[in-house]
This record gives sequence, structure tokens and C-alpha cells, in this order.
Amino acid sequence: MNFWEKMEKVDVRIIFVVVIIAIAIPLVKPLGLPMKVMPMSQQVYDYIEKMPNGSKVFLSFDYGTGSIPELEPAAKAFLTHFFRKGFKVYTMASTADGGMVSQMCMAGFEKLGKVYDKDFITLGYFAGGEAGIAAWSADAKKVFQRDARGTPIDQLAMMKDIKTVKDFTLGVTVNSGPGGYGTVEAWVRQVPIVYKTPFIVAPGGAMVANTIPYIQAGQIQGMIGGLRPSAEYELLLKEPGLGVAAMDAQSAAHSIMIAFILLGNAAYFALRKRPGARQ
Amino acid sequence: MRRSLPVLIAIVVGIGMVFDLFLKLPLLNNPMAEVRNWMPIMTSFAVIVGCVGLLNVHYKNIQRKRPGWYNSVILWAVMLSVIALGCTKGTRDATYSFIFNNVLVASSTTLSAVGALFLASSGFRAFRATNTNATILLISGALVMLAQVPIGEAIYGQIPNIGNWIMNVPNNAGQRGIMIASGVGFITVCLRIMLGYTRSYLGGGE
Amino acid sequence: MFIVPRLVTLYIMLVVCGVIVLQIERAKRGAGIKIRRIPALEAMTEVVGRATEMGRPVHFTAGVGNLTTRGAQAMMASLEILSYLSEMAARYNSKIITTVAQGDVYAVSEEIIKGAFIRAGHPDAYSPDMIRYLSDSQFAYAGGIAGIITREQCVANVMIGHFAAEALYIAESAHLAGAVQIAGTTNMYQLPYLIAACDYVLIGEELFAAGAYFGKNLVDLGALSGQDFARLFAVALIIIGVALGTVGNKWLTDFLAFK
Amino acid sequence: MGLDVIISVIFTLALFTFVFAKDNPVYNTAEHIFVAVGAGHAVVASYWVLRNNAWDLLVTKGNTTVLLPILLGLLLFTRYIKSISWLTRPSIALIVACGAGLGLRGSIRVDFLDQIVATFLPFNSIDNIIFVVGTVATITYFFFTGTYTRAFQGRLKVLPQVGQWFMMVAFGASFGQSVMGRLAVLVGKISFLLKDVLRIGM
Repeated sequence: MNFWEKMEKVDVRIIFVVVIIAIAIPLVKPLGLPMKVMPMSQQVYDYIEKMPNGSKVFLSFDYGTGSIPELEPAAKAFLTHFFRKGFKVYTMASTADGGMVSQMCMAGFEKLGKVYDKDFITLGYFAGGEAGIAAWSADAKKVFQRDARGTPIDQLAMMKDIKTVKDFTLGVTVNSGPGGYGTVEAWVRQVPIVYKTPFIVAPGGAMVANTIPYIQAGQIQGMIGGLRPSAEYELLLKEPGLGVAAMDAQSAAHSIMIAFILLGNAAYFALRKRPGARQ
Repeated sequence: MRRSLPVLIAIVVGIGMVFDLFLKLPLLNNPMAEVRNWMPIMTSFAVIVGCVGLLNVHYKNIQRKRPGWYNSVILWAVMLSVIALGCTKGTRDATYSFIFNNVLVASSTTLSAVGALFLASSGFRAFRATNTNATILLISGALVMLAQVPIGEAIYGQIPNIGNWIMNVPNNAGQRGIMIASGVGFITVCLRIMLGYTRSYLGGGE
Repeated sequence: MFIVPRLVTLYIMLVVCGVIVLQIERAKRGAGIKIRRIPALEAMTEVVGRATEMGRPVHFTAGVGNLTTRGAQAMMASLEILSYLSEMAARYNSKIITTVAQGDVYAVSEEIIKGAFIRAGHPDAYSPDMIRYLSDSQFAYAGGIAGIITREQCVANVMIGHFAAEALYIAESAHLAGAVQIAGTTNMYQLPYLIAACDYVLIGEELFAAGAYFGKNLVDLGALSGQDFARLFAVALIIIGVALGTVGNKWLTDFLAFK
Repeated sequence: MGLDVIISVIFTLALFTFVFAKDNPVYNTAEHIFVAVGAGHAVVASYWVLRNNAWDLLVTKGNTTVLLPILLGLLLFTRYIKSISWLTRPSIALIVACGAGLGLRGSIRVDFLDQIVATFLPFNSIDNIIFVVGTVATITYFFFTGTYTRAFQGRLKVLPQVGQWFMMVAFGASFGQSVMGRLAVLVGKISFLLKDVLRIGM
């Protein structure tokens, strides 16, 4: 058995251990590699920076608990920027998990001194997926009879002059593509197209490539897609947080991933020439 | 009657919902807005129905003492306690948040992390350049991956720009082609439901 | 009454929907529409033949979707493919193993396979062991499949339907077991993994062509042909728009983008 | 170390055992609890939607328009009673048709018209030419029937072939982007185990 044959038969658990160690090292000893800000993140940052103070914006937490590590940095970066600009923030969620996640996330900002019903409100979970989005866009108070804290919607000062989605200056979805719930496609179909409300999307990495055509077609204003752009956004805000912190570990993990693909293919081509090998 | 009434509902609501966008006609707009407002209520029932199905499957496991039936007992106990707690105390209750954070969040992120480990092992064992298509995919994937992380820049300064170009030109073209092509497919699926050509969602039988 | 800024959208919608309905109706009256070859579906016949030769089973699975909410369209198309695949298996007297992750899919698969064996004239060759319910939780389901493919030495792994993160794990396990893999899903997020790890892949829409490809489902065939006309319309518009744009004329853009 | 960290660690490690030993009892039990909490939470969230948007309106405000959706929703439960399970059909038809109508009316603009118009790029740069050719070629891959299809299998064979390459670049890009998302969770988990549990590298 030569080297490549041994490689082909390597126990998968060894691979797992190698990956885990490769990620652990930079977490303990960060490398602090510099990072460039890409045009897309700059564009989103500038767009929000140019919006007038006191604008009304909504942010929908359309992800499940499994995507928290990937998407929370984006949600937090947006919220930090919104509060810095003095926007009024309305949060909600199209997934049952998202309803809880939004409350947990906003609790963090409440500790920093943001006031409920003055700076932000959490409307919580709305059911119905795309139909729920359509219903909410047409008549915001019908879908939420109470906010996530159980207060009747009419008693909230921030909801007084909200009728339809047109009353918002910007909408954002932080989205993991939850099938059957509020996907990016569903939001784009129901909000920016019908009501012309400006819209920004923060999708998970897997969906970034599919979301790009919407930007070039001018249907949405921009995208913060995945962890790297979130880290860039944190740099733009001059508040390095969760996203930036993980970047070195990501560098290590990606290098290992590419090394594996190269090694695997080297083994494949080395062994392919032998007789009796599976093609 | 058992099949034609549902199909009739589908035709009326489907076509009505489409023309609701194009016509300013209160006679149409108001009932359609009403139907949209029903959806959160009806889909909430559907979610509960699905969970009853889950309980049902596990009830059968217990009843027939299938292997691992004790796990089904645990599932029943945990699920009913969560429901009882959440429905009486609300989701802002401290115990409820505790369970959500330390069981649900911890578990689902762990399972995603397990997925990441499989990704790494597949990178080594299954992602092979066996044909032109797979080769193009792997090259494009590797470049975009490198463009994502600071180490890519450290290796070669132009890597982020190359990644950006791939995303915005060839990827965008491919994605748009797929979007138009499958958009037509999606429109057809919707149209077939609305016009009663597709009835399989109603289930078999008469 | 008409909302003027939306009129262009309405016209385009009527053209697209009109041509699809027209083609469905024409197909129903027997317009003799021909369909192109689809390598992944062709490979299925090959795979069944090889399974007979080698006396080893073919594995089929439709993924973690269900028939109502999660990937329902893809699941239904997939079960149609199962119907043809199992009929072929019954004809060639080869073994097929189907694994499922959802209760409703289990019930329907059972009916489909039984029906296929009856149609092929081998009702006695059917056994309930051909359909195995594994788990409705994705990784437990994927783990179960990995075990079956390895233990039973499946000659091929056909995974067509709605898949999530477990797709990669199944594909990798089958790859290691040396099975020929035919995959397909409409979930674009999983397609890259399947293309990298499988031999044949049905990309998105191709999945829905299967009903028309194997069978005599005339509505499917007509819908497919109608869609082709709609896509041809899109291509024509793009070519005209680009040509006009290149010579600096913008009227088509202005007309279509009017909103 | 608080109870919260201890429980998180127990579930994290129990579910991680899957990668080292498939189908082990620790994993199975942890997974059942996870599924139970997830499904239980879905029921709780739905319960509060129903309570706020249906029950309260009906009882406290006497709004009877919600009676119909409540009735249709309740009919969904008949799927568990074989003899009258067909009663679910009107409700399912309503949900499916509403989704289909909303999907179609949005999709015609979002996925079709706007995308076509956005491709009207003048041939004055290499990028534009690549873009238009790529888009058109990719669409031609999805032709299945008709005489023009025969052309794409014969003389114009190169078009769907090129389309396939563009799709592969797109899938590669999608793959490259998704790796970070998937690894992010793993990085998060390892960071949690190192920093919150073992207190290394603080």
C-alpha cells in the first residue's frame, strides 16, 4: 500500500480531529490578519449612513437557532448602526425560533440603555410565511394584535402612525432561507416590488450567490451576505465584534478545507492510473 | 363534491389573489385582504397538526415497544412539558428561555457544526474533479473560498477582487439564467394549482 | 380600475401564462410533443440493468421533505420518479431499497412501489422490506442510509427530492461505498455539494421533466413545452433589448421597466 | 460554571458523539430531547399567534370574522380520522392557492421581467458580453421540448454546454460562500468549548 492508498483509506475521525485542532489554534492565539472592506458592504453602510435620523426601519429575524453563529453578527451590526443613527427599530420574525432569537438579541441592546417603545419594539413571531408577509405589508396591525411582550398593539406609541409597510424607510431581513417561512424570495416578491419600500438582505453564506441578481436588477438596495461582510461591517462601524473575532479561525478552517480538496484530488489522480481502480 | 369543491376554492382564491395586485376594485381587494389575514391563523393550526403527527408516530413506537421506545417516552414528556410551560407562562418566562437557550440553541448549533465536519471530510473524500463540470465547480469554489478569508489576501493581494468578479459576473449570469428558467417553472407550478391542473396536493382517494 | 403602473407586468403575465395553458391543452389533445434526452434519467435505466447483472440492490431516497409544506413539489416529482424506477426494477428483476424520513412519504411510497410491481406483472416479487422508515430527524436519517448502502453493497444511490444539510453526508457515504450516484434537488443550496460528489445530477427544473420524460403524463408534457416557449420569449426579449441597448436605443427598457 | 453552561455542554457533547459513533444511545436520547423542545416551541409559538390573533378577537372584541379561519384550521385535524379526512381538503386548497396566487403575481416581476430588463446591457465591455452570453446560455440549458431543442442538441449544442459551465461557476461560488457559514457554527462551538468551558485563551 503506497502513500496515496493509505490516504484514501484514512479514518474519517482523523480528518475531524485535524479540522477541530486547526480551528482551535487561532482561537487561542489569534493571528490578526488584516482584512479589506469590499464594495458591497461599503455600499450598504453608505446607504444607511445617508438615511435621515429618526427613520423608521424594520428588521426581521428569519433564521432558526442553528444559524445563530453565522447570522447574529449581521443582525447586531445592523442594529448597532440603526441605534447610532437614532432610528426607530421594529423587529419581528417569520420563524418560531426567530421570535425568541429577536427577543434575546434586543435584550442585549436594552441593557445598553435603549428604551422599549421609544427606540425599538419587538413584535415577535408572525405565522403564515409569504402570506403572512403579504398580510403584514398591507395592514401591519392585523397580523400583530399584540407585541412579543403581550401589550396590545394600539397601546404602543411607536405603532401609532404605522399602517402599511410604506411607512418604513427601510426593511431588512436577516435570513437563513427557512423553507415555507419568510425566505428572501418571499420578502422580495411581497415588499420591495409591491410597495417600493427600500430593502436590504442579510442572507446566510449559502444564499449569497443566489441573491446577487436581485441587487444588480435594482430590486433590493444591498446585501450583507454571511460572516465576512458582517466582519467588514463591524470594521466600518469601528466596533469589531463577533464577526471580526472569528475571522482568523475562519482563515485556518478555509485553508484546511482547500488543502483537503487538493489532497483528495491528488489521491484521485494518482490512483486513477492504476489498473482495477474505480474510475 | 369532495374533490371539486376544494378545486373550486383553489381556482377562485388563486386567480383572485393574482388579479388583486392589478386591479383597484374593493369588491376583489377586500375579500383577498381578508383571506391573507386568515393565513397566519390557518398555518398556525397546520403547525400544531404536524406536531400532533410527531406525537402520534412516537406513540406507536411506545405502543409496539420498538427499539429505542424509551426515547419516545422522553420525547412525549419533554414536548408536553415545554408546551405546558410555554402556553401558561409565556415565552418570556425565565425557565422557558433557559430551556430554549441551553437545549434548543445548543443542540441545533451542534448539529450544524456536525454538518461542517462532514463538509470537511467530503472535501477530502468526495469532491473530486471527475469531469469538466465538477472541475469548474471546484476551481470556482476554491477561489471564492479564498476570497472570503483574510488569509486569501495574505497569499495574493488580488484574491478578494477575483472573488468579487466571479460573484458579480459569471456567477451572476449563471444565477440569473437559473432564476429566469426556474422562475418560469415556479410560475407554471402556481398556475397549475390555480387552474386545477394539479390536484395531487389534495391527497389520493375520492 | 386597472392600476396603470402594473399594466406591463399584467401583459407579460398574460403572455407567459397564456402560452403555458395553451400548450397544456394542446398536449392533452395529443399534440405529439417530443422531449430531449436527460442524461441523469437515462442513467437510471443503465443502473437498474447493472443492479440485475451484479445481483446487488439500488437505493432510492426522496429526502427529508414532506408532501404538504417542505419541498412538496420536489417530493411529488421525486415520488413519480420512484414509480418509474421501481417498475423498471420489477421488470428487470433487480432489488430496490427505498428509505424515507417522513410518515406521509412512507405511506405514499408503499402504494407507489406496490403499484409498480403489479404494473410490471411481478406482484409476488414485492416485499414490504423494500421500504424502510428511518427517522424524521435529518442526521439520524442520513446515518441510517449510510449504514444501509454500506451493508447491502448498493450498486447505485438515487437521491432525488428535497434535501437539506444531510445531502452531503449521504452522498459522501455512498461515494465511499463505490455506488454510482444519481442525484437531484430543487434546493439550490444543496446542489453544489451534490454536483461535486455525484455522477449524475438533475439540476432544478430537470426534476419536473421526469414525469413527462418517462411517462405519458400529458399535462406535464404540455406544461414543459409551454415553459419552453416562455423561456424562448425571455431569450428573445434579452437579445432584442441587448441589441437595442448596444445601438443606444432604450425604448424597450423604458417600456418594460415602467412601474 | 453555571447550570446553563453545564446543560449546554452536555447537549453539545452528546450530539457531537454522532461523528465518532453513529447510532449511539447518548446521541439518540439527546436528539429526541432536541426534537421535542423544537416541536414544543413551534406549538407554543403557534398557540400565542392563535390566542392573540383569533381567540382574543373573538372573545374579547366579539369579532366574528375570525370564526371561518378557526373552523378551517380545526378541520385540518380531521386528517387523523380516516373516514372524514377529506374534510381537510378545502383548508389545504385555500392555503395552497393563496400561496400560489401570491407567488405567481410576485414572481412574474421578480424572477422574470425585472431579471430580463436587468440583462439589457450594451455590448461595450467584456464583462457585459460575458454576462449576457452566460445568462442566455444558461436559459437554453433548460429547454426540454420542441424543434428548437433539437437545434440545441445539434448545431447549437455549444450554447447549453456553455450554460452548464456558467452554472458550475455559480454553484462553485455558492459552495465557496456556504463553507464559511457552515464552518462558522463549528468555530462558534469550538470557541464556546474552549473559552466558556475550559477557559483557555481568555
